[in-house]
Amino acid sequence: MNTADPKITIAKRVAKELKDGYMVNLGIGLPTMVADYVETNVTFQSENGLLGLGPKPDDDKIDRDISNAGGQPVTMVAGGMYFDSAYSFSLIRGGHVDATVLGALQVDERANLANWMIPGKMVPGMGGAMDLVTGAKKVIIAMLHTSKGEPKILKECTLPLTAPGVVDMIVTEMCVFEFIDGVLTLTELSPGFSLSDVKEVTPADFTVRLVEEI
Amino acid sequence: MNTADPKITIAKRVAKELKDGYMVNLGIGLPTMVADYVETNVTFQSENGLLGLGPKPDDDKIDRDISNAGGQPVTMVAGGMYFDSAYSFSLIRGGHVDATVLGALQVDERANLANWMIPGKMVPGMGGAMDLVTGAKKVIIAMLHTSKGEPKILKECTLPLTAPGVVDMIVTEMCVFEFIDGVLTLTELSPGFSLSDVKEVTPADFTVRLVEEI
Amino acid sequence: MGKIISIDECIKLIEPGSVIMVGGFMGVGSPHRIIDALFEAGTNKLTLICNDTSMEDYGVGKMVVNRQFRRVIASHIGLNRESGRQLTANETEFELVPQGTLAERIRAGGAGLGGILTPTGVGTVVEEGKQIIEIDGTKYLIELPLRADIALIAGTKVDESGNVFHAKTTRNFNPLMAMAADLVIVEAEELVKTGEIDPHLVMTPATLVDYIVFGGVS
Amino acid sequence: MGKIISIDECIKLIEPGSVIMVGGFMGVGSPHRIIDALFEAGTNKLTLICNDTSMEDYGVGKMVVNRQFRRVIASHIGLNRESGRQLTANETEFELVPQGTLAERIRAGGAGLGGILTPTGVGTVVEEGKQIIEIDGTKYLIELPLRADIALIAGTKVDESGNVFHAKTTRNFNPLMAMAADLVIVEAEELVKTGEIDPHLVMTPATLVDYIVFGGVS
Repeated sequence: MNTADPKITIAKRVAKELKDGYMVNLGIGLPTMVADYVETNVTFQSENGLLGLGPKPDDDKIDRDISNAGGQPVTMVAGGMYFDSAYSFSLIRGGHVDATVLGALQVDERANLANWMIPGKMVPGMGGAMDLVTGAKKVIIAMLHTSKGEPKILKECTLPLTAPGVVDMIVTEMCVFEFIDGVLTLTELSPGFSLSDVKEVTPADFTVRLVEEI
Repeated sequence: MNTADPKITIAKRVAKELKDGYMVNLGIGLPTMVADYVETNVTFQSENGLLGLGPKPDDDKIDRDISNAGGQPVTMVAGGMYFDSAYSFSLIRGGHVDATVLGALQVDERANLANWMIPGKMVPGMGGAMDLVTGAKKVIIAMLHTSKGEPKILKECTLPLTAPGVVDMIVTEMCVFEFIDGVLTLTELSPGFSLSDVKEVTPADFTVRLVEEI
Repeated sequence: MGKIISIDECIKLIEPGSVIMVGGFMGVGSPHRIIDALFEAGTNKLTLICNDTSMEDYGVGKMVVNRQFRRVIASHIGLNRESGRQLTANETEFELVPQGTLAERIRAGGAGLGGILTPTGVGTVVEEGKQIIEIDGTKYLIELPLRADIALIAGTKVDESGNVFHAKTTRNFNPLMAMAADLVIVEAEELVKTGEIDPHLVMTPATLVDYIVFGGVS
Repeated sequence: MGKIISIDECIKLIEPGSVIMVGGFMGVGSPHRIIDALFEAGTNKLTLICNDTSMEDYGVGKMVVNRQFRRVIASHIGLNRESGRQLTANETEFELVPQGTLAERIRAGGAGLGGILTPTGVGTVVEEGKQIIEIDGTKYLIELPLRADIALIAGTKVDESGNVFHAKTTRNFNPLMAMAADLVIVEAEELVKTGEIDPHLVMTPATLVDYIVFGGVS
């Protein structure tokens, strides 16, 4: 059994997908943690209006005019850019974002994604998620493998979709899935997890093609 | 007979249509002369990318980075703005330009305008004209009444249209026409010209409702 | 010049039942002084077009709690629980729009476009009731323009003519909304003389601005 | 950094038969050093997407005279008589596009839109072969996106990462084209260190720029 914080395991693994020169958009929550582990030269885009998102400012250096998509104060690195919302989504929808990292409520074996609402219970709105998964070159789902014991990687999503057939990769604390030629494929197992561990909490059908041991 | 330069007569009359606070786009050629006679507080837009077009610079103050839609050096007045071509035509197509002044090859009694090509002879392209006449709140045609003796205000345009039914006003050296409730109406005669002078060189049917003597 | 009005005059311009666009993203770049006065005035039956409904105690979020909106068009309402409650209880009409589509629809409203074709939302509930066009094997939704009676926007620096500079991430929807409303009111954080803003930094031109309210953005 | 290439390397990237977008408006804001080198190289069978064909002795106008274009998509060719001659003689294919529509089509190509609905061109030859959509009694043309293999743009100030400031009216189509091509090459009038351009004045971000050619704009 892996004793590391599962979220850190996920964030570290996702970070390895972000190559030099990438423009990347990180969703709120767990995906935001990915920034802490990136060792390549990546430019972070924030859909509310900037490229070159930097770390959180010290409390005495907060500038209310610069925030991230959650409305929280942030900073900008050298060589950044500010823009309006139409330009921001031109970057996103136009395929200029190399990778987006988002959480999910459900993903299914046809690469469908549901991450924006639970009818009658939680309707936060899709924000920028629908555009991000439609436009980004690579859609990486970063999430805990299950939610309160309930599986999230399903044969078919039961919640309203964010978009059909858009997911490229799923990174959980247990393993990594990739959609290879449209087929959900287990490509990595995290230390301490076996194939049967994964199968037990993964109703979706998947192929196994382990590419490496971490 | 009016002995003034007919183009100046036209430019002076058009200038009176440009009210305080208007955003105005002037076409090249005769329409450009209108700027010299405007006495109100008007902001000139140039579709290549600026608001606040000023007069031509002195020869020793030319800045190659600031030009008008003809590529000629210009200046900017205080309180101007630069923008890209998409923004420029958002202003134009979006109805934010209060008046545009353009020349014409032909105008007809249904307010159709032809001013961008003579098939087989002259095909300069429409440039921004089609967007301007579609979007501007008021389309003013400033032109000599005839071309080498040939009438230009016709029953029906014979040249390819710039747009159908868009003209609001025609100012020539002889008179002013307005489209009132869609009907071509003679509203002013220039000094030295009579109704029969106008009728002689105007094949279009028109109503007469003279509002003032200049 | 003649465009500067008081906050009271501003509030009187906004009639009950109006469709208003409000700039800002989670309250950043919102005209807070106008919003707070509108909250006090209680003007209701409004339709709100805004990126989000902020939080319950901040910006337009307060107006949601105050039940001033009959209808809300936004991309995100999740950080304001009262929005979710009113939606679920069917007390307020919510139209949830993907953020990029919201930006394009407002832009189209200001740019005289009849709409735009976007792949966003295809295969989801967003496509319901919309015309779908297939081009070269890809499906697109026709999304229609949005316009408002009044746009309430925020400016970091505004000159006396009405030219506006929106600093950093306060820009967001503000310049788009300034194009898409019949009446445009900008709240100025700083007021400067005409010509003092670098023309490259003017993001909303004076010709689009009808009135200026001069007051600090909280 | 790694993006700066020589003019020769730049010219080698542009193969005969490519579709190129070239920034500029009557040559103002065009990458003249690249254009002049491309003129010398004689690279042909190109498709040009540009606002205009400039004049016979300036910018892309020289390349028209040099017969390097198989096809030209532009809004205005009237100040280059050779363009008109080639059009009338059917020697070069010309697609004339209203300027605002050209800007929107390039923008759509870069923004992932399937097209836009515009009233411009309805009732004229521009509507030929296009789908017409009626919304609330108004007719609109569906105009489709434009993309290119290579965008050749001009920057007044470019930082070493590739962020670009386009001064005054040199901006025109440059930022739009930087979004709408597979490969983007910017010609820098002035090269500065990363971070030296005010982030509000960056109009084309480094992430969109593949290569920088550093040479004075004539």
